[in-house]
Amino acid sequence: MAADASMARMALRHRLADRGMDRTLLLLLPAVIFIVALFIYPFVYGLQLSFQPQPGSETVQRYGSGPFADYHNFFADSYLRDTIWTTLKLSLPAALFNVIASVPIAYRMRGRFRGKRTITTILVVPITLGTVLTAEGLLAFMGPTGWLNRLLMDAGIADHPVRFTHNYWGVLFSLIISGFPFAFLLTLSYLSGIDPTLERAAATLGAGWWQRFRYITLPLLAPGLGITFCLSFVLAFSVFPSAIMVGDPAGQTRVISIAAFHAAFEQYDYSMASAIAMIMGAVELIVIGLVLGWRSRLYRGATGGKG
Amino acid sequence: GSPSSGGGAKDLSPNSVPDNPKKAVTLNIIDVAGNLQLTKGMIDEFVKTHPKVIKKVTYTTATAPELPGKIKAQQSAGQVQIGLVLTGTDGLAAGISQKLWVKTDDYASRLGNANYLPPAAKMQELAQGHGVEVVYYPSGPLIEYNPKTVTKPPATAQDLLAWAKAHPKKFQYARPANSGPGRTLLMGLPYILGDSNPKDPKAGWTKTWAYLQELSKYVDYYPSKTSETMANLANGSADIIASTTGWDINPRALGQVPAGDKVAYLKGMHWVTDAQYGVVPTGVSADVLSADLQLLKWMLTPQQQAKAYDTGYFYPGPAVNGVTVQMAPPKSQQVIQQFGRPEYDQWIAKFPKETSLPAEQQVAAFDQWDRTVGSGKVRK
Amino acid sequence: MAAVSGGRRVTLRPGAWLVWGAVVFFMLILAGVVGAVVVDSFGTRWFTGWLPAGWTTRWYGTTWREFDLGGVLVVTLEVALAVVVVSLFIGVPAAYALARRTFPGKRVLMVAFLLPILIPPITYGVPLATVLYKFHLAGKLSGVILANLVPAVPFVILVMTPFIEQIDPKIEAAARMCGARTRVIFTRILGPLLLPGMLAAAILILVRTVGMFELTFLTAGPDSQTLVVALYYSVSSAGIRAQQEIDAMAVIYTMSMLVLLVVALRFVNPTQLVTQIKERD
Amino acid sequence: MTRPDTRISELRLDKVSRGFGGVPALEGLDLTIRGGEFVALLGPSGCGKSTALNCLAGLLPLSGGSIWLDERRIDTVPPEQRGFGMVFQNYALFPHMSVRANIAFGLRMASVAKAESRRRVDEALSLVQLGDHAAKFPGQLSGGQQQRVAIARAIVMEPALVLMDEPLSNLDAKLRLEMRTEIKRIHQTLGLTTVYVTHDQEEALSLADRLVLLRDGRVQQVGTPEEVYTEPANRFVAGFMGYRNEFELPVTSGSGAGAGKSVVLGDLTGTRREDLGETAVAAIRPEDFTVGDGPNAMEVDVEVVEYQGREQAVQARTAAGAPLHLRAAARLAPGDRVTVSVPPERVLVFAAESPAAPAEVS
Amino acid sequence: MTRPDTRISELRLDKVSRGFGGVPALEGLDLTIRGGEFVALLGPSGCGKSTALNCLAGLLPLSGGSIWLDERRIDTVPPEQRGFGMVFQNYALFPHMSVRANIAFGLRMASVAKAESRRRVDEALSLVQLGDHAAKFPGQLSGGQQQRVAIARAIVMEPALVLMDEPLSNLDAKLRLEMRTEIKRIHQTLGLTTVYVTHDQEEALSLADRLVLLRDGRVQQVGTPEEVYTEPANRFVAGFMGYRNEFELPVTSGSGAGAGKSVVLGDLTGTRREDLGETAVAAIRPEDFTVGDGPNAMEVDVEVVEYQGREQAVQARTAAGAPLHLRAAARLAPGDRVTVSVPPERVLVFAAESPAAPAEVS
Ligand SMILES: Nc1ncnc2c1ncn2[C@@H]1O[C@H](COP(=O)(O)OP(=O)(O)OP(=O)(O)O)[C@@H](O)[C@H]1O
Ligand SMILES: Nc1ncnc2c1ncn2[C@@H]1O[C@H](COP(=O)(O)OP(=O)(O)OP(=O)(O)O)[C@@H](O)[C@H]1O
Ligand SMILES: NCCCCNCCCN
Ligand SMILES: [Mg+2]
Ligand SMILES: [Mg+2]
Repeated sequence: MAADASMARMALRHRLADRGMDRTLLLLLPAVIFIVALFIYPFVYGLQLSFQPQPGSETVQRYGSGPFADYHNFFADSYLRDTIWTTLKLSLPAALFNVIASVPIAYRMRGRFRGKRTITTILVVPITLGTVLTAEGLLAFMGPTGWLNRLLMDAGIADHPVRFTHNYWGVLFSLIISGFPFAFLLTLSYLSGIDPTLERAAATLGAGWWQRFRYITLPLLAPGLGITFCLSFVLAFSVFPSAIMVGDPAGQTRVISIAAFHAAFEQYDYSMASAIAMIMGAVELIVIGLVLGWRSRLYRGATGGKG
Repeated sequence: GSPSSGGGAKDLSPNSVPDNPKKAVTLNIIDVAGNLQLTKGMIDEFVKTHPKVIKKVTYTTATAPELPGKIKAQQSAGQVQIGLVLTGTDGLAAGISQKLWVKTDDYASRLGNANYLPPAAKMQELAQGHGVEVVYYPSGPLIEYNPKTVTKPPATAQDLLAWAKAHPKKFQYARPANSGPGRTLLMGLPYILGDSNPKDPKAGWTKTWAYLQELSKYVDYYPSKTSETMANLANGSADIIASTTGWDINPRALGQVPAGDKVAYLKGMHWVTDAQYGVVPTGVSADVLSADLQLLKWMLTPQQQAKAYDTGYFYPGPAVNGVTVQMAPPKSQQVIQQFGRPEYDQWIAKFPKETSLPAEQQVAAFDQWDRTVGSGKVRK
Repeated sequence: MAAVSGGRRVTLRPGAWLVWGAVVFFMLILAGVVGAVVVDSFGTRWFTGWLPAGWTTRWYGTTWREFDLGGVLVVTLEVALAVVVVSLFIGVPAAYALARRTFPGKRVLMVAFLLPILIPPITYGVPLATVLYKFHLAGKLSGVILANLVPAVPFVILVMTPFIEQIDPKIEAAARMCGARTRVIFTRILGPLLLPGMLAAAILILVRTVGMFELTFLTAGPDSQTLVVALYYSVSSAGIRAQQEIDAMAVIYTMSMLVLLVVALRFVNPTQLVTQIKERD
Repeated sequence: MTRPDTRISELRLDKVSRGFGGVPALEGLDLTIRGGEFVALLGPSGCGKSTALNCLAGLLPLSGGSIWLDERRIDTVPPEQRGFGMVFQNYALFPHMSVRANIAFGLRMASVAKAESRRRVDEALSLVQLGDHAAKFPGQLSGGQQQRVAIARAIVMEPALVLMDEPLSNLDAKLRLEMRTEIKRIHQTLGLTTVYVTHDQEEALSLADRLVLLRDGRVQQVGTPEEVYTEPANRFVAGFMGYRNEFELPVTSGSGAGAGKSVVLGDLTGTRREDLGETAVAAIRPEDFTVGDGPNAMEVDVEVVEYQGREQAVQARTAAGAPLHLRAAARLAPGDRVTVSVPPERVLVFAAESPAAPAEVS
Repeated sequence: MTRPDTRISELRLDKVSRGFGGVPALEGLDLTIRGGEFVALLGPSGCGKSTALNCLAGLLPLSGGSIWLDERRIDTVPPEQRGFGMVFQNYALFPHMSVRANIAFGLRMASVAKAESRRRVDEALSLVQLGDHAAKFPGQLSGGQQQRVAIARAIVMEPALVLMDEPLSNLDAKLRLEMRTEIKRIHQTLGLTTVYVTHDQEEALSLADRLVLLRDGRVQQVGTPEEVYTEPANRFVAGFMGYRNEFELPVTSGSGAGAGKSVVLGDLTGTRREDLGETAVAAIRPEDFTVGDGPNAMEVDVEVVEYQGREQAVQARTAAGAPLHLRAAARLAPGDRVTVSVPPERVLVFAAESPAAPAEVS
């Protein structure tokens, strides 16, 4: 009997193992407990708050107090709805640029050469700047009386100051300055895991540097790049301080977090703010879902060589 | 978001609050208005002279918008750690509407009679009994200009518009929601332009909105903080900006703006006054509340109020009667002597004083400004 | 692969010129941006012209005193290091399980791990703070650390998963055959192999934590403010503040992060990995 | 080296199976290994040898069956608790550790004292002749050197059971011989039970107490080297054990179950190994032919001659046109016509339908 | 398959050297390879064989010397422009590509038409017997299967020069024999010039036109298989080529430069291969001994007997106590005392100071 029971347990174990469930999954436990304890409850709270429009708020005046009134309001009001597009217009190019630009630079940084560590450090330094210094620096450096405009005017390239700040470009620059090192650091690290022997093998098969990159390195790097893009995108999508400080927060760079901030902290309409935040999350989730869906179709596994 | 049904914040009844704390308290003060610049001296002196009431203060600074969330979190958890909040009208109003503050009026007898200046007394009414005004100033709207480029400053609103048209991008004010001078201009214009109801931004500000939209055509952009307009004035990107008494004196004293820059007012000027308050979150212990009350009372004595002259930050500053510059600390006197403007006393006496809009109308005005002026800006 | 062909001659192809050109351009812009702030923070006043009218260090003194930056820096450092260490401890094992196994419900779990990164803290910050206050964790260092862990742990998981996928499981198998238990595999085998990834994740979390305003603000007590709260305050509070003071504070902020970064990079080179040993000269 | 305290008395594999995505790589492997025995797994590439080792080691969960160690079921015990040692086919060295650290790793895991560990590592290093390379990293070693590190890493632990997956495949003949002797010596002095995968017949024959022949994940024959070599169970085993020449011919006499061992196929007389049908297959090793007249004599035309030192590998063709491989000490040249012969007891006759050594390994 | 259009007429290595961190791995390699030639590099593990191949392929920059292809200097040409094919010792398969895509990679790089490419890949696949595994990824293959993919990937390109680094090390005897034949066939039909690294003497002897013996990065001997096998240049080569028995003895007669080939050392008569000093070393292959009386007869005690199929590998000890390896067809058992003999022409005598095969490979 006992043997039978233990046999059944074993069989179950075999079946579970076949489906990938074994003791390794215990490693997920701390993270799961942590997330459940400290995130799920607050998140659910925020979620349900978004379905309870604030009495007396504009939403309620216009669309009643149904559970979706705040969402309705958001999508009905172009002033709010357009922030999605405004934000995507900033965050997608910024994230794409950061990821795409870091690949060739990281690619060049492989192998050993003098000054490599210094260049790496310098390239990574901007992540320490913080939004404030970046914004103040952009305003001071690229502002109408900043060094850059002075240079342009002294050099006769421009006859009056060029506007680099307080518009779309200002925010994009700041997203690049703060986002590039981030993407670069990740890309560089992911790249370092790829066995250089594979490229050598490709070289003996007649692949030039571009082909080696295109067919060997890039596909092996792609899963990492997918994640890098997602994280860069999320950072850029939630752009807030720089959209205000170096952007045009009432117009071109009225991003979605400004709308959320406005709802929460200027109108004190927390349920509207929650709804906007949920919409933010949903938009990001869609973009990330697309990327991760694509990623799941890629090869993911050891890139250390020997098959 | 914030839990609405926290309920942890125990309401004290006035009887349960002792005159003196049973034990000297540690008071955590949070400043969301830059108020400590004016009142820190008062508080420190209180602590020094009343060790049995407050054994130690900690200061935290923050911005007003995020404050209610933090207070609510503490209140919902029944763990209120903030003993006193120093705030402007924004934080005050947010807290009132969300029922965060102790009703100080219940303790009026302990606070004594504050003997406020008349316009300050009006500002105290905004607190609806849930806070104590500690400093006051008449604010603006004023225009500040660079005399090198603006030889004859506009004297009327129409002059200003014409000047802006003639000098595109050279007039500037910051987004009202983020800027004292910006919002003072917004709230002052209905008086200057003679709008039908200066207290009703939605229905009564027809002229103001039309004026601002017209003006907007010649405005380059709206900075998100006042100091940027100041910097632009200093570096020549702007020649006229919106200002207030404090924003005129203090930045010149700090060297942010050339000392020689001048101010002017527009015809039909009404002061739109401003004030800052001390408020107490509900849920604090009886001892802390007791200490708060003693402290607030102390801060409203004329000797302490004189410290509010500061370096012109909130010029003049004191909220109560009988405080003169001569009572202020010497450093204060010296700065006001050097960067103050004698005409201010005249102007303050001369022009009518109006309280700023109640919070709800302010929010509505800001929202309308954002939608119709800020974002409606024609791109050039 | 200049290294392969360039045994004796160092040649740069157009592609290389382009890349290095872009790098230099980026660095110049960066120097301008940083330089402008640094110069201003040391200037007496700088209305117009290439340089300020005079030089001073007074702004550093005033901000330092006003915000008690000494204490704030210590807190910032403590919070940042604690968050980095704890999030790695929780996140890396989880990333391992996600990288090595496919199991039912994995997708749901992935989304659950993604959400804290996606959803702005506006939504969950206050209820989170309430929970922490309830358990008497907030209002002090522990609360700030726990709150900051909420986005940090998922971040580690997301960054580390591809790294772990890159490592050949055979190497782990070999370690197991030598009698290494899971813990040892993490510390002695995966740890060193994942070092570049963990370093990258650590740096990024450090940066995000030090820069995380909302959650820190909501859960901090008077003795547990971090630099960013002071910095945001100095930037966006009501009131008048000398621009140079803000710049000085921004420089202090950056310098402290820079010190952490450089220290980190001294100890571990992000480009170093196993395979680099194979990069024969 | 000291004898490890734990010895195995018996290791039993009971219908061990393992598939990959539904395709079986190992099917119902039944095998009992006695303590101290040296078992070699043999079989064509892809037949499941590494899979079997990995299952034994606990690195691959079984999809069926069980493994018993001294009557304790161990197939669910995690690998690090089984206390086995393994040499991986691809070495799987720790890339971030020096050679010395790689070898010392297991000792460190077992908390062996510093000095003792040092001594044992030094011993292992000199055993695999890598003393000079102790400080190098795996990436700086040649293929053979890496392989030797892998051997040293497993052996230094003196585990009760050692699993070796083609441990000598990248070594030169001379070194291989030396290492082989060492492995044998260690096996004998320490009494380590060993399961050894090799593609080298000679290695298998000389090292192992028993051979296990696998094909497509199924056992074909288990036996002592001599049994497998001289009495292959079927045509596949014969082919694999070097009976390179196969002649499919009709059975002339001696077929049938009750008949004696001797069987005649056309003009070949051989020894029957199975029940036969109408036609049968005669399998002969190249080295069993002798040049010159004798039993089963036939005339062949020499086609290709390969130099192989003392001997030549010769490819010839019979009068009937069938290719024939033989080894010859005499100097032959392409075009020569010679008579070769082979004793009937060296002509093994299998049923034709018995599976041939697979032409296509699957 | 079609013949590639570019044929090599001569590849010349001129003092090619390569070191790692100051330690030389290859020193002054001079070698001229004729078009179509099959050259095998032999030598103990770590002697620099892979290094030499990598230098030839252009994967390792030289630290000295030059490489000339038909009078064009190519050592600075990047590997992808040399048009050489290479089978890596550790395969270096692309982990993210299927077996088919791995093999097709080079053709894709050369922009070979789809259909043609498909055909050639199919051919290569069946050559290495992996038709059934075309859709698998390297991580799903057994060791030997991976190795075969590596071979197919290089060979499908029909490159003018193929470099193979132990391409058959993980294959079983039967398959190795088949693959060996295939490699030989491809080499001959396409006239591919081949440089081949192997540790398998038999493979080297049977495949190569010429052998290059390396030791510690230096060439020891270059010659045809027969030359190297029968006339090893020194004691090291002899040891490496299977002269396992070495007896160091005083020279009794026949030393000196002018003397004839015959030399007597104690009671052994042998053939001199070098100028000798006072003492010399006699090297004898195990298989050159015969059991029974004859020239150079000696009595030995059998100590260890290894079963090796038709023959036995026997370890014995001479009366003088020296160990002696021999192979015997007769059945011997440990403890037997037998007389063995060896013809003098199979006893090669080298100077004692001539370097022995290294005990410690460095
Ligand atoms: N990157 C490196 N750094 C340092 N030493 C190295 C490096 N690569 C190889 N070596 C050393 O160079 C020598 C020659 O190595 P190589 O790989 O050419 O040997 P090999 O003849 O191919 O040996 P095997 O038959 O074992 O593969 C070895 O001693 C090896 O340790
Ligand atoms: N992860 C995997 N996924 C799918 N098939 C696999 C996987 N691993 C191994 N196989 C298949 O299982 C079979 C047995 O593989 P195994 O590695 O055991 O062979 P082997 O006998 O060790 O061969 P070799 O001598 O070539 O190393 C092979 O056909 C192989 O292709
Ligand atoms: N994700 C938004 C970051 C918001 C930072 N808030 C600072 C507010 C200062 N008023
Ligand atoms: Mg295998
Ligand atoms: Mg090698």
